[in-house]
Amino acid sequence: MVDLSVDISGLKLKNPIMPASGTFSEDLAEVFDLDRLGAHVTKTITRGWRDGNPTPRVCEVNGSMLNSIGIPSKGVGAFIEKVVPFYAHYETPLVVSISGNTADEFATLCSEVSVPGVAAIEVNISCPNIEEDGKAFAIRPSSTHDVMRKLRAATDLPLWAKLTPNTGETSEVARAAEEAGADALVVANTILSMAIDINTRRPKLGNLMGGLSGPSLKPIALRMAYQCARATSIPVIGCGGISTVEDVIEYLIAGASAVQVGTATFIHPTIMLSLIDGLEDWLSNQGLSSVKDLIGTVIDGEQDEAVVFMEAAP
Amino acid sequence: MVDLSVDISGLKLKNPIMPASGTFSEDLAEVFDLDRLGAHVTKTITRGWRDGNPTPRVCEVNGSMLNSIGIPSKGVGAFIEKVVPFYAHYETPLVVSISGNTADEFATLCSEVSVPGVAAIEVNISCPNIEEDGKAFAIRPSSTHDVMRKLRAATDLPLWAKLTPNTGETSEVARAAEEAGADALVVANTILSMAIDINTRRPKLGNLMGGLSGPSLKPIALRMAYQCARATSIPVIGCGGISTVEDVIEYLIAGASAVQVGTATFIHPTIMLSLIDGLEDWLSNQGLSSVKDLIGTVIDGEQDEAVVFMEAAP
Amino acid sequence: MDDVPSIKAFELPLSVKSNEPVNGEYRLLVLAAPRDILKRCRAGQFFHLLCPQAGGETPYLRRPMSIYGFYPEKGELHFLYKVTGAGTRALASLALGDRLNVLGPLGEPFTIADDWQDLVLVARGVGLATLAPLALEANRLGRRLTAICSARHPDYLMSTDYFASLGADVITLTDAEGTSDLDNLERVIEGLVATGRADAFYTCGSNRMLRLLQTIGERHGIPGQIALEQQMACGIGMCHCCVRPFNRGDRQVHLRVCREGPVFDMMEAIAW
Amino acid sequence: MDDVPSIKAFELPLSVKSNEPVNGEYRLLVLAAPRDILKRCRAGQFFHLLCPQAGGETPYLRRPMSIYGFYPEKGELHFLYKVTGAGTRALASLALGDRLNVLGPLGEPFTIADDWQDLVLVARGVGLATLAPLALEANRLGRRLTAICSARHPDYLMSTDYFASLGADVITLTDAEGTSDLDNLERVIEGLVATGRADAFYTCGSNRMLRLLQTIGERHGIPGQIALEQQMACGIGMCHCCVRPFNRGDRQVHLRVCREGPVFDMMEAIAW
Ligand SMILES: Cc1cc2nc3c(=O)[nH]c(=O)nc-3n(C[C@H](O)[C@H](O)[C@H](O)COP(=O)(O)OP(=O)(O)OC[C@H]3O[C@@H](n4cnc5c(N)ncnc54)[C@H](O)[C@@H]3O)c2cc1C
Ligand SMILES: Cc1cc2nc3c(=O)[nH]c(=O)nc-3n(C[C@H](O)[C@H](O)[C@H](O)COP(=O)(O)OP(=O)(O)OC[C@H]3O[C@@H](n4cnc5c(N)ncnc54)[C@H](O)[C@@H]3O)c2cc1C
Ligand SMILES: Cc1cc2nc3c(=O)[nH]c(=O)nc-3n(C[C@H](O)[C@H](O)[C@H](O)COP(=O)(O)O)c2cc1C
Ligand SMILES: Cc1cc2nc3c(=O)[nH]c(=O)nc-3n(C[C@H](O)[C@H](O)[C@H](O)COP(=O)(O)O)c2cc1C
Ligand code: FES
Ligand code: FES
Repeated sequence: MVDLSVDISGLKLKNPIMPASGTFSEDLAEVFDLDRLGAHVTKTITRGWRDGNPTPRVCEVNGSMLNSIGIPSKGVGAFIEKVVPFYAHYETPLVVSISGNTADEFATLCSEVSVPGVAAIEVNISCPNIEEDGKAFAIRPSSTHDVMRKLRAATDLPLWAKLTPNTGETSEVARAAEEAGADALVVANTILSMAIDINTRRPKLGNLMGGLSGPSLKPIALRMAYQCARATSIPVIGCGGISTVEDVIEYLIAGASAVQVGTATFIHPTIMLSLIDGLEDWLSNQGLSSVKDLIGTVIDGEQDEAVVFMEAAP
Repeated sequence: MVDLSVDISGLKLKNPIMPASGTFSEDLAEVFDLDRLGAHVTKTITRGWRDGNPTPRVCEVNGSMLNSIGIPSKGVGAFIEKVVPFYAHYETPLVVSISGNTADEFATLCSEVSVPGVAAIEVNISCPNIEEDGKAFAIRPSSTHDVMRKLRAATDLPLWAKLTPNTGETSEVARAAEEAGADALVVANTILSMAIDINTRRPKLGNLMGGLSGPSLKPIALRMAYQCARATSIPVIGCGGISTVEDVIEYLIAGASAVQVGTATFIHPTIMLSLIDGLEDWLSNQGLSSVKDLIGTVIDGEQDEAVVFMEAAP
Repeated sequence: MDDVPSIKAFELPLSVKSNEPVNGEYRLLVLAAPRDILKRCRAGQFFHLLCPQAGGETPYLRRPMSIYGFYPEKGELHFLYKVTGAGTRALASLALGDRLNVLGPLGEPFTIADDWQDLVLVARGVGLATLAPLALEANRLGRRLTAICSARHPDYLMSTDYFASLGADVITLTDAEGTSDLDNLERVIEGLVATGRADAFYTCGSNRMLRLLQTIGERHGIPGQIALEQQMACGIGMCHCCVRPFNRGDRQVHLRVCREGPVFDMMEAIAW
Repeated sequence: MDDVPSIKAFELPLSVKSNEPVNGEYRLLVLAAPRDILKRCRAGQFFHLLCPQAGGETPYLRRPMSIYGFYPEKGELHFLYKVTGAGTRALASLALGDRLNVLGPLGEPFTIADDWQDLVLVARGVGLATLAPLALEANRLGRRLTAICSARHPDYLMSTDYFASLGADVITLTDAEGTSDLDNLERVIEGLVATGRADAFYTCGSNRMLRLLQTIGERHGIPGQIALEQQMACGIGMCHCCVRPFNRGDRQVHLRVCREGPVFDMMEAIAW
């Protein structure tokens, strides 16, 4: 018997596999028993109603995808009324992903969703916001610190900060989030990308640009997960391009305490179950009795800080 | 007859296809006639001797690759003595890529390589440097501006600034380079990434992390090329993941005036020739008489600046 | 644990029984499928197909494909498709015995209200794939069906025999014969309305047909349903990439084609 | 335009003549190749192979593979390989008539100095693939060759008949028989030295063998060459990923295995 459970700053998960925000919903309950997952993570919501971006909202790029869904949201009221009760049927803890255009609106929403039935709040500080000339909070350590302080003050629930790969300051942003009170880091969101249809000469996405997810993102997000695990002492939840059990293991070895699976669920809706089973088998074949014995075991020698925390390719 | 020639701020190239720095050398002359290329771009050199990074220096990731070659260099003396004369046998203009640990050393090298036989200087401001706590100059607009000013003062040759994707400020960095006197932008270098061998638990690269290149990089670099073309009025040279003629066309439509081909040459050493021929055929099938009629023809509607220059995925 | 949804969609590797061209443009893919899955299928629903690597191409996302036929007795699931890009090219490469990973059945099916006795189906091109199983259902329920099939050329008309064999009146209109223009279509449909043969319309795909049917529907108070297409990633409602706008009262709402659709109220649909 | 290098390496799609297992671990791949390319090949050189997509895997970089045999008369190019990962698994999937894109010939070959009359070749496992064509060359030049072939088990000894047919003295050492340990290898080689049968050594691959040969070489002033491996991207000298350190006088230099190698001076090589 392998122990798959992990502890994310006090929140115990029965296994380290959970969905990534925006790639999961109640609808998946029609495909498998959602109680097998380590956690449930909702699509990001905003306080008010939002429509999302123009279509087309997705396109394929070389074995991966771009999306510019935006954040269509029915608002916090509908969410608390309909979505939270749905997940009450499950034992798996519910993590609510939220976002806001300004730090204050964000914090208000944070306290509004701090209701029974919600186990943790994932704060999506990686989409463009209006206070910072369209930059995501998580692009800069200073804006990360500011918004996280307000969010921290707004709730007693565990706060997970979701970081962006669109930055040259990964470690500094991670430390800023930790200092301002984040309980865990989710690493990472999608990276801004583009594709053009050469026949029509139009962007393939209605919104011009969108986020790259899937296998192409993996080496980038894995590097960030490693750097964040080395830069802070809070748990890191790896996310980006995971589609095989080997990918899960790679993130755990790099220092992630758990992982989120996004795009791969679109390709194989039951993949999270295969990953849970595959991880258990692999650990047991390796003679490991707990997944915790794998986390952070990368052999990175005596690398100096300058290498670990570098931000451009050497 | 299709006119493939392009003009990069006064430097006329017979076609818009050239190699990317570090993925080309004199050795390729044993595979095809180098005079067919639009330009020759050397591996980055430094002033003094450098060994490069520990092996393994490359690994495969999902249909793309990571490298941490570092910048092994024989120094500027050997370069001027041996390499520059080699390229004198060709009509194709020679572009020399240089880098330095400090802005001053960089500028000194820049004036040292401003010799007859060199048509332009590509300044690789996208690798980690010591004055900026291991950040590349091109991560921040301010450090970009500082180093570019010194480089500008050091030479009368055309200066191409090579940008990094490891930033959350692409447009600002591009504008800083333009303001400080760059004649063109090369967009972009590799993005910092990592891969771990799950059996040995060691990083797959001797240097822990390295740069992602090849098809996975394309949507990211294409987005940056588009943003840079919109943000500045100097020519943009697209680079990242190009391996088909459709990729070349996509970059040109996005606003690039020429492109560099890197990793694809490792897979098909003669690919640049196929791209030149393929581009000519495609233009002629489209009834276009000049490649210039294709450049920047993306139909991006009336997008506002906030969308064009956004820096995180929506 | 009550109130938890039951399992309705299945990810299955099915084996190919045949995959033959139907005419120059379309192919019929027949898969062997478990009976209990086939029994769950309804006209208008779709499967989300994981196209294989083929010819150096690797389609990444799944491709949505309407159920063209489902036969629990024979254990067969049919798709009629047109080769348009990497995914459908890969489908065309499937040979007898190959496996294809499918996800489904998905989406909301067509419905036939109790008082809709005379159904009119208007389809063009690959839209027939989506509307064909409706004929079977109409036949099962003992409703009368007129199938108006439009195509570029008589050679490209498909399924007309199939419709006829299910007792439908078949009307064919083609560009080649100059009978497929909108004016003529309108005349044909008005003729059906006039003779009491149009309690409801079923259509899919074409913008111009939608507008025409909405006009005629409004004119005579005849309801209808339309099956719509949109690019899909997940196919099951999670990603919100497949939305389209609809008129609901005086508001516009965005609905997911994979979830609230692909079949929608014809009057609410917005031409594009 | 003089002084411009001539074209020496070619990117070619070659067709597969056969691809059969040689024993449990190795396979022999025979490609049909143009005569003028085969005439350029030399023992010790390699080709860089673009492995196909196979079984859902897509190897990306090319894989370097020593020339095991080149036969201009028959128009054949041979590779002997061991299946170890995605690339070689893909090679193993090649069937008669399939095309394989190869790049070559590449690298510096073995050399046989005029005064090296008695050559000693020491190889283990897949190293035989690299050293085998040297036997042909030695035969052509009328030199005497002793081939010391080491393997885990007599069943895994390859090419011994081939060496013998070229007039080589073949000495086999196996783990199973307990004859392949370093001490015994040293005794065997010292025996050859003592009888004047060792003017030069040729080896590849194994660290322990390299050390032993360097010791013996130094002891008796016998030169040698070694073929080395390193991960490669470009294979032609552009990327500098394939470097290894070598002793040159009192300096350490980094040389590219694909370009200055894969054959290096045995005494300069540094065990790893
Ligand atoms: C509910 C539904 C049912 C469908 N039923 C059928 C059918 O029975 N027969 C048939 O031939 N076609 C049908 N289509 C269209 C079919 O999905 C597309 O032709 C197919 O996805 C094209 O893929 P491709 O890779 O060949 O083309 P590409 O153009 O290369 O596809 C690129 C991307 O765009 C998407 N895409 C392209 N065209 C469409 C489209 N019309 N609708 C949705 N996504 C598209 C693809 O899925 C893919 O993600 C249906 C579409 C939907 C939404
Ligand atoms: C000059 C040269 C000649 C060679 N000749 C032969 C030969 O004749 N027969 C034979 O069986 N093998 C030979 N090898 C080794 C062969 O290249 C590797 O076994 C092969 O690349 C493994 O690829 P893979 O995808 O099967 O393995 P994987 O381990 O999945 O490969 C992953 C990556 O590592 C590289 N790699 C793995 N092992 C080696 C290695 N030993 N040397 C260089 N790169 C490696 C691969 O090329 C690939 O880029 C030679 C290597 C070199 C450098
Ligand atoms: C269609 C889609 C919608 C997404 N929506 C959100 C979102 O609302 N909030 C968020 O934080 N991340 C969102 N993401 C990002 C994912 O949560 C995840 O960070 C990213 O996709 C990388 O993981 P993957 O490669 O496993 O998909 C979305 C991703 C996709 C593909
Ligand atoms: C092996 C290798 C070495 C490289 N060396 C350099 C270099 O010395 N200087 C530089 O500016 N870019 C260097 N690059 C980056 C390339 O020039 C190019 O920006 C990048 O690879 C993206 O293009 P691609 O996807 O076409 O390879 C190197 C890339 C590779 C793969
Ligand atoms: S395709 Fe994902 S919601 Fe419809
Ligand atoms: S493999 Fe590129 S230099 Fe040797």
